[in-house]
Amino acid sequence: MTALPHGTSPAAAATAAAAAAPASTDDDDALLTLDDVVKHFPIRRGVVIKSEVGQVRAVDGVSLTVRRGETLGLVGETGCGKSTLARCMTRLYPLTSGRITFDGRDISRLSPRAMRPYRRQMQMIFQDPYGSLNPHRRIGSIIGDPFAIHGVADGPERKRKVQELMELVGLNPEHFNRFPSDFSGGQRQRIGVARALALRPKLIVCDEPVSALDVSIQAQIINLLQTLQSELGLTYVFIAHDLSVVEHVSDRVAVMYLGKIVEIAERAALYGTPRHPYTAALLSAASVADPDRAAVRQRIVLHGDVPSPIDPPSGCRFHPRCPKAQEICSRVQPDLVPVLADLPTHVTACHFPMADGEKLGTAPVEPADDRPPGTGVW
Amino acid sequence: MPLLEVRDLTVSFHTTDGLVQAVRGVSFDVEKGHTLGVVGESGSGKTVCTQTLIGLTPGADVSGRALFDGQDLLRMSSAELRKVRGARIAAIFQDPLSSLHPLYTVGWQIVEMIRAHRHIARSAARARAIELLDMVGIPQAASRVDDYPHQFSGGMRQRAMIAMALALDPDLIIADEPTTALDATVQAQVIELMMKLQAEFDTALIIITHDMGVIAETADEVMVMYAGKAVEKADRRTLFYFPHHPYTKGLLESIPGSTAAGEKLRPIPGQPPSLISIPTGCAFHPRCQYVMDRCISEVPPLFDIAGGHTSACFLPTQILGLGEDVDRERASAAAVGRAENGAAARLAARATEEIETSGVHLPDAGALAGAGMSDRSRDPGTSQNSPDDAGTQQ
Amino acid sequence: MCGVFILFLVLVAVFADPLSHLIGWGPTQQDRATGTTADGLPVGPGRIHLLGADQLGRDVLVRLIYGARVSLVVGVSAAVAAVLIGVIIGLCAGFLGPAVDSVLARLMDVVLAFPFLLFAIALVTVVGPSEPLEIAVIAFFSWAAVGRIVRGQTLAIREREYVEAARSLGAGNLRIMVVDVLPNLIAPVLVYVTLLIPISIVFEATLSFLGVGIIPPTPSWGNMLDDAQQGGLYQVAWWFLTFPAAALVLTTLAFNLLGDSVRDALDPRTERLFAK
Amino acid sequence: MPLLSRRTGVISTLAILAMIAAACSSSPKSPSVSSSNSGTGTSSVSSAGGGSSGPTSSASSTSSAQSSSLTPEQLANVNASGSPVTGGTLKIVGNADVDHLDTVGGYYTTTYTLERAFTRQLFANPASTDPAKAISVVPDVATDLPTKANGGLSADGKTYTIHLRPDVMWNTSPARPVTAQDFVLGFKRLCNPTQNSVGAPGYYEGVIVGMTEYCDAFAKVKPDVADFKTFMTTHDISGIKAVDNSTIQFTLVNPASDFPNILTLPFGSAAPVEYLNYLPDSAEFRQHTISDGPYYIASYTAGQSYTLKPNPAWKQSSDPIRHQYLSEIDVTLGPDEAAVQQQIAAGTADMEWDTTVPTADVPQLKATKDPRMGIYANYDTNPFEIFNLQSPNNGGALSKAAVRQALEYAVDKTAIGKIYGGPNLNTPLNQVIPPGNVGYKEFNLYQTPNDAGDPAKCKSLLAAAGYPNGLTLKDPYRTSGKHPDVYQSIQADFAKCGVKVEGFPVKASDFYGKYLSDPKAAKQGAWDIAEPGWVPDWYGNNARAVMEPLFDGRHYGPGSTDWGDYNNDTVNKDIDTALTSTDPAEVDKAMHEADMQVMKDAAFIPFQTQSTPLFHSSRVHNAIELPSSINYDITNVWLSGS
Amino acid sequence: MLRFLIRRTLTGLLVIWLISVVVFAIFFIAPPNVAFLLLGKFQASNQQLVEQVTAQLGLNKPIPVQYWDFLVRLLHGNLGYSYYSHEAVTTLIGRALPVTASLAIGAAVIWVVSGVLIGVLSATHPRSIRDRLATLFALTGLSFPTFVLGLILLFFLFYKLHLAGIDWFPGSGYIPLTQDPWQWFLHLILPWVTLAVASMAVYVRLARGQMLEVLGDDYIRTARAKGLSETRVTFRHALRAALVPIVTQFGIDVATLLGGAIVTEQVFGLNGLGALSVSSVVNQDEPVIIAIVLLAAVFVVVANILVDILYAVLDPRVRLE
Repeated sequence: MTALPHGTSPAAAATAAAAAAPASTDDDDALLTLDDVVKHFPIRRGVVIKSEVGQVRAVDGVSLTVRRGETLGLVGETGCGKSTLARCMTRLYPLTSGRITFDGRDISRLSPRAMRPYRRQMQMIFQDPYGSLNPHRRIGSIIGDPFAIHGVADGPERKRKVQELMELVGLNPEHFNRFPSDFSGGQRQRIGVARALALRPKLIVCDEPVSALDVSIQAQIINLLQTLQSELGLTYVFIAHDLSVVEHVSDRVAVMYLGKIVEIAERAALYGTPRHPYTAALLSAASVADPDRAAVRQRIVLHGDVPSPIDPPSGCRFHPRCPKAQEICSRVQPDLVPVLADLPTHVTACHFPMADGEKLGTAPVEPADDRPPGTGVW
Repeated sequence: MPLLEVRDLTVSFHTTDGLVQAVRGVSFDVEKGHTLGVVGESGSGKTVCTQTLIGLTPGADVSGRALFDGQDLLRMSSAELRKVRGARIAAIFQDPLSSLHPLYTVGWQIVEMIRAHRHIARSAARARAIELLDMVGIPQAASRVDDYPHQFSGGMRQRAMIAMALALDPDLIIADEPTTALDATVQAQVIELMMKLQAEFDTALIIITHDMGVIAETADEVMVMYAGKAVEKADRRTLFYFPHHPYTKGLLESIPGSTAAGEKLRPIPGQPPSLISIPTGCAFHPRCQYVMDRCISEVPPLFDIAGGHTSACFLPTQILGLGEDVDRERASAAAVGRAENGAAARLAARATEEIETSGVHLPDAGALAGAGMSDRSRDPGTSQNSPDDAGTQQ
Repeated sequence: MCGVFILFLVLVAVFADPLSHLIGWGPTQQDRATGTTADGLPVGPGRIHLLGADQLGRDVLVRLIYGARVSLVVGVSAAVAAVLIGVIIGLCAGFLGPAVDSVLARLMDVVLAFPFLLFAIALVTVVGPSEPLEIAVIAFFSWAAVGRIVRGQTLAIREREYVEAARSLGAGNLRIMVVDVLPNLIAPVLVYVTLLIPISIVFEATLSFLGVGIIPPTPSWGNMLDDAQQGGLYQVAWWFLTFPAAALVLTTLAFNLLGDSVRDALDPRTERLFAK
Repeated sequence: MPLLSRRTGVISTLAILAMIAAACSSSPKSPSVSSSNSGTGTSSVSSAGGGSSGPTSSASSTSSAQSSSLTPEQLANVNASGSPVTGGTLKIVGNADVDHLDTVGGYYTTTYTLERAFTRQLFANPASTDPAKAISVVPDVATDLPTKANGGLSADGKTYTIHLRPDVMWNTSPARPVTAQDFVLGFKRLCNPTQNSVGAPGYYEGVIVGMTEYCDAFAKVKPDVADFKTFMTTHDISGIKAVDNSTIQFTLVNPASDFPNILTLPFGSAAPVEYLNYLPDSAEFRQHTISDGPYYIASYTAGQSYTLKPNPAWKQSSDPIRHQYLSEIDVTLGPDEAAVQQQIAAGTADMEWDTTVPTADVPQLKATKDPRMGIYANYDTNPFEIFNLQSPNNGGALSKAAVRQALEYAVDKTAIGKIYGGPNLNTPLNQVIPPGNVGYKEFNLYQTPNDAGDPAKCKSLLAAAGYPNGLTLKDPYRTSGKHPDVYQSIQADFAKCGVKVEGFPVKASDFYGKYLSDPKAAKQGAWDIAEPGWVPDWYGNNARAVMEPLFDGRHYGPGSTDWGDYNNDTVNKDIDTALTSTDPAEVDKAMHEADMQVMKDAAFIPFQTQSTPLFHSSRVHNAIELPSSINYDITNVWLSGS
Repeated sequence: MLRFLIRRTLTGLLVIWLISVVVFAIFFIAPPNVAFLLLGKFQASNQQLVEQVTAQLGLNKPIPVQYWDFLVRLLHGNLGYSYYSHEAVTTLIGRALPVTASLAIGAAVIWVVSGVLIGVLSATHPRSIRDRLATLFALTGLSFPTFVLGLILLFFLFYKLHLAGIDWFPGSGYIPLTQDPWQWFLHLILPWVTLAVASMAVYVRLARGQMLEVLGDDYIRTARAKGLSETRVTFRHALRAALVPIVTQFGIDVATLLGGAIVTEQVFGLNGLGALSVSSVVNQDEPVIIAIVLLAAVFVVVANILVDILYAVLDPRVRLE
């Protein structure tokens, strides 16, 4: 009842911002700041005039800051809203509400035209190495797209620049005229990386860049991204559902659950001492390629499935599945606040954050009988 | 006698692009109640290998032997095989949504399975279906039995698949990437359930996956496949801690967060080969750091490393495990192996050159070694061979 | 095989004049002395008229040759026109968002709900037949089917990541439509054109057959068949039915085969272009 | 001065668009129609010798051949051998339904075939194998033909007094006699202002005193049953009087020698008072027809079938021309020409309804002398070329007789004949008036070898007329049946003469409405030449049905059938003579004179007169063709066993 | 569901309304000379009568007014009267409908059953001889214009057989089912085949394509893994799934049958809706044309709604909203 419509109350947000990521606009350190970003997809029904009968609350009040030069990892399970959040960050989706500040400027309401200069500075790398490259175009032209769109370079100059980029990401520049189908998944992802790099952006949002790749190839791309970051001073938002990949690449990690961020911390802190029960459960569920560790670790098995974002649970959205849930959890939505006063960079949204070394039992509640999202007509 | 004894299984397909050699002489055993993990990257032939056993690869040229409980599955008539399928060997597939018929209720599909093999009344079969769904943890099974697959969540669908697989108390379950499509938390649930039920019913299990994590948690024995061949077989711990084959080693070192990996991942360079044009000799040789002359011309047999541990690599059998020291051992052994020959040396030189031209800016040469190579395994139909590729792949 | 036939057909159509000169009869030349019997029945295949004559004593072979011209011109131009309109409208409907889409989709619904043959006859009857009108009518009733399919594909392509990628690079709608969406439509469009050509040829022949198509004495295969069935003439003059029918069927078959192989080559997924 | 025409309800074989053909042929004035309709050979035509209205056939005297002998086909076809048998069901099969079942509107030949069985008129054409007799006028309900001699016709030739047979009965229950009042009602109904009265009043307005006024008044009545009934029961036509129950008197505006002919048309049928309860030819009317003929309509499903049963009220003694041999007549509609032919040939049906023998089948049937086929002269001129004399195109070239005369030489009449089945089915014609019509006399002002045209002569004459470079002529043609073939043939002929014909297809309704009968279109040069046709509504004494409508230029205006706006005082004078003279010879002479004049002026290029091939099963006996319906007279047919 | 029906009905009405506007627009381009056709050449010279008839038919009013009158009448369920037969348009259509329905239903049964069966058999053995034959058959069938096929069937199966003394197939005509079922059947065989072949070919292709696609789906593998017989896999599992798009297509095809029926009815002399529509077009019998065009459009719209409903019935994943 006390929760404001879109999650974090202004006061809490201010606290969080002050603590976790010092105020956005005047902080040189912050490249991208999200303030209470909300993205709802309306569900319309109607006979002639369509009225909105509901919303998919894909992103429901997210605030975070991406610092220059860092890699912010964003993890969460299918349908938690992380990809939507990525598209909000890059303004591919119009925001329902909230504010996005990029490099000191509010870009949250810019028109597509006004957005164009900023597009040069923020790029995306997509998940599907097959879907993200137009199969009917030559890769030279795909990688040259940014130049063409922004009228940066023409003719031989563009070709030279494209070939430089190809070399940079480890592609043979002579393959300029080939089609994407001539390349393997890993190589295509390199093409995607080259395209994203073309205009020397400050920020690259990587949406599950390696999840479609085989393990050995995945490692190649991760290494490439890391090398490029250190060479070119890039800032990454790295989205993945694979916790070990995120752990490997990120400086800080944010965990999302059902349209909200439940925890943000430095990598070591998050993986070492998760404070949110969901984070803990997620970490414990991740498979470990080590038989001995796998044998000894204690897995917190969550029951039930992620509820529908159309009608998310009241209070803390995790409460129906949370082993620690109490009465208050179903009523009051917790704010994203530091757990320990002395560690302001570790924030979590939980009424009962986990203490050091605390072990979670199995869930006390019966498995929720929720229908999965995505079956409705929307 | 093992429950399933597969010998020299070879499967190939004729396609318009040429002969696809999906499985090339694979042998393995599955003991009653045991779990065999089959691991490999896409296109390694692991799925074809197991689906051939139960006759799900129509149009394939198959040879070899697959004794199941003393009967050769590969020689059975289709009617005989049908009696085995489902009843004695059940299967679970990767994507539970697409593996369940979207237009029939979950219950109907389980009932159909039961009634295909047992002459029992529809009502009895339905009762059994509810019981099974309940057993795999579907809440309110009695009402959910009439739901359609799309009304189930991903985890529940896979539970339903498991219920269906268990319906007739089979001797063997083949689980093909059973958790790949699931989220981490759900994956954990499903694996837990499978392990629990396997123990309960004493069922033998073949788990096929590309995820070393799943293997680490489930398998008793592990078989690593590459380009249609089993390159290494061992029990679980041996494979993870004392791998012999450079491919197994590469696989383990590629995993972020694995014990083997330090700050930097050590990926295997290059791309898996196309099953239409498999490299000569050891199929892994173009990507292998320790390639020797004979690797190019000679197919390495499965060498016995130690009790039940076999590996198809010419490297000395005593070189096992991960880590800097072992790497050095492998490198020097390889250097000896290619000492007097030019071919491997030239290959090595080429690889270095490739690294230098394409990776100037990048210290990690290994990551880019394969950059110039074109991968045909994904799109055999559209691949265009470039001179470079021919060169690197020989 | 079918390509050879179509090439042959094109050559025949292009060189109709010299060919008819070679054969010795003009397309509208009435051989009253030897082309018909005293009772006015056409004379069958023989030395004078290789494939026989029609009811006015005109040479069936020569008329077939000129008929190929009409069929190809009408078939190809109607198909191309229909595909052009269909692609443009389908592309706009699929890409420019729900408002544009609902208007254009409704438009396609309306066109598709027309009993088109009846309507075509009505229109031609009212306006008066002519070749351009025929092409226009065929194109008008064909574009919507193409438009609907293009719209569907555009809607799918719109969701592809490479379109998102282009947006994230700052590309505008027009650029995305032209650079990213259109090339994906080339393959299906090529297929539609090859499949629409035989449909248009048959449509043309049907209109001519119903007497609302090409104006006599210009020969078209539909006209010839119409002549053949008048008064049951074909029953005593089989060549009069057989040859134009064979030309028509072989041509549509050749185009269908061509379309089929183009589709197999470019677009393995089969999609219905037409109800009929 | 309207006349009427009819449709020969023939539909082409397998006519895709059979209905198009139907529509075209139903276009008002006749014939020009149906593709497979065709003419018989010269022999039969010459034997016809032209009918005439009077007892003496003046026309026959002018015909080139006097012989009344019939061709073998015709004789064989009648199948009159043996004595009549009573009973049996005559199965008639055809394609389409009648235009109107009501005699006020029925205009198709098919309608006449049917109406012959259940309606009766004052006079009629008898069924006869003698063509001259077949178009002669004999009493039907009337007791005698009125003449001055028997007092039926007044001295001034304007008043006809006609006595009715006493024992002609309606099949009402109880049966009651047909009275003079019933005939008066029949004429009143002709004026009804619904569109169901097709062309009918035209033959009576302007001829019978008071008819025009009656029709004008009727036209203002609201078209519903009650108002019609009130009007017809309270208003009378001054020129038609029921003197008593069995005597009717007509007063004419001017003497009209063809008045008895006009009265043979079904429009002049008697109508029982019950008909006042229905709108003319409404669906209810069609279900409630009342018969005074030998058969009545026992059941009728529109567009599908008729069943006719013998009328118990009918007495042979009352009917000099009809018989009641059959126990039932079934009409089944739907099959097309080819199927009809097949069914009759197979013996599963007996007679055609609205179709004829498919043209393509005629040569073979004729070659084998199949006794079931007969070929009958139509006495028509169909098609022909008409010139738009007002056309401003080509510098008004068509207004010059010399130009038209040149073009007379261009047409290959043999070629057009072939389109209609060759000499079996038609005969080249070189004058306006075809055989069987008053004034017919063969002559040829523009002879060409074998009637095949003489392009060279045409060309030279055209050059002499001042058009050495030829002309370009607009030719609207209808798209159904043989019309396109005729147009193409003409186009080829004229091309040889250096004249370019630009044809354009037009709708049936537009052919006359927008072109031929629209003076504005004519003046603007929307057309130059056209190929309509003409089937007279009756034969014999019929100046009113041929020469007057086609060439009397005094009434030129919208809807006129003097399509080309031909106007010649000589011709007009001849027409007046023919319409009023009571001397058949004078009528004949005047018409021939007019014919000569029109041909001299080359206002018209005649092509041919056609014949129709009919077919019946071998069960059918006494199959006598009626020229008015171009079909066998079902009231004279009898069936042999089985 | 109800909402869906209401919405679809409303949009359907919109489509139908647009079509009626277009039909009227055509007459606006070239108003028919109906009075002339009705009255004949001679009466047409009688201006008074022409005006009278024109007024009776309401043709003297501006087209928009005529359209309005039409709409008003339509709302009273009155489709008007034919200019020619003066029968109610509903009567005319009622008479023609059984013929077209007989033709269409029979043809549809033939083409769906045989088309789908052939398609299924050919898909279960891709690239086999029978698959190739089926494909060839399909393409050939597709290439036969309806009228050509009709004429050829008539020529060989009616005319040539008839000459040979065999009368298996009547050449044309229609015998009502109620009158003589056997004759009804005989008279319709050739028209059915004529109308069915092209569509059958399409269904062979469609069914084959769908089956090939479905047979590659994972759940078919599951069905086989369950140990089901191949017949059951093919028909119970694969065909069931492949049927959904086929049914959708069928709805569209049935709706557009009128086009094919026009030609077939003409070739075989059947007096159905096709023949009625053509004759009224030629006669410019406006009330009949409009009624038929609208009827056809209603049919299309209704068929589309039915298809959507059927789609939802066949596929539980689809919800009608």
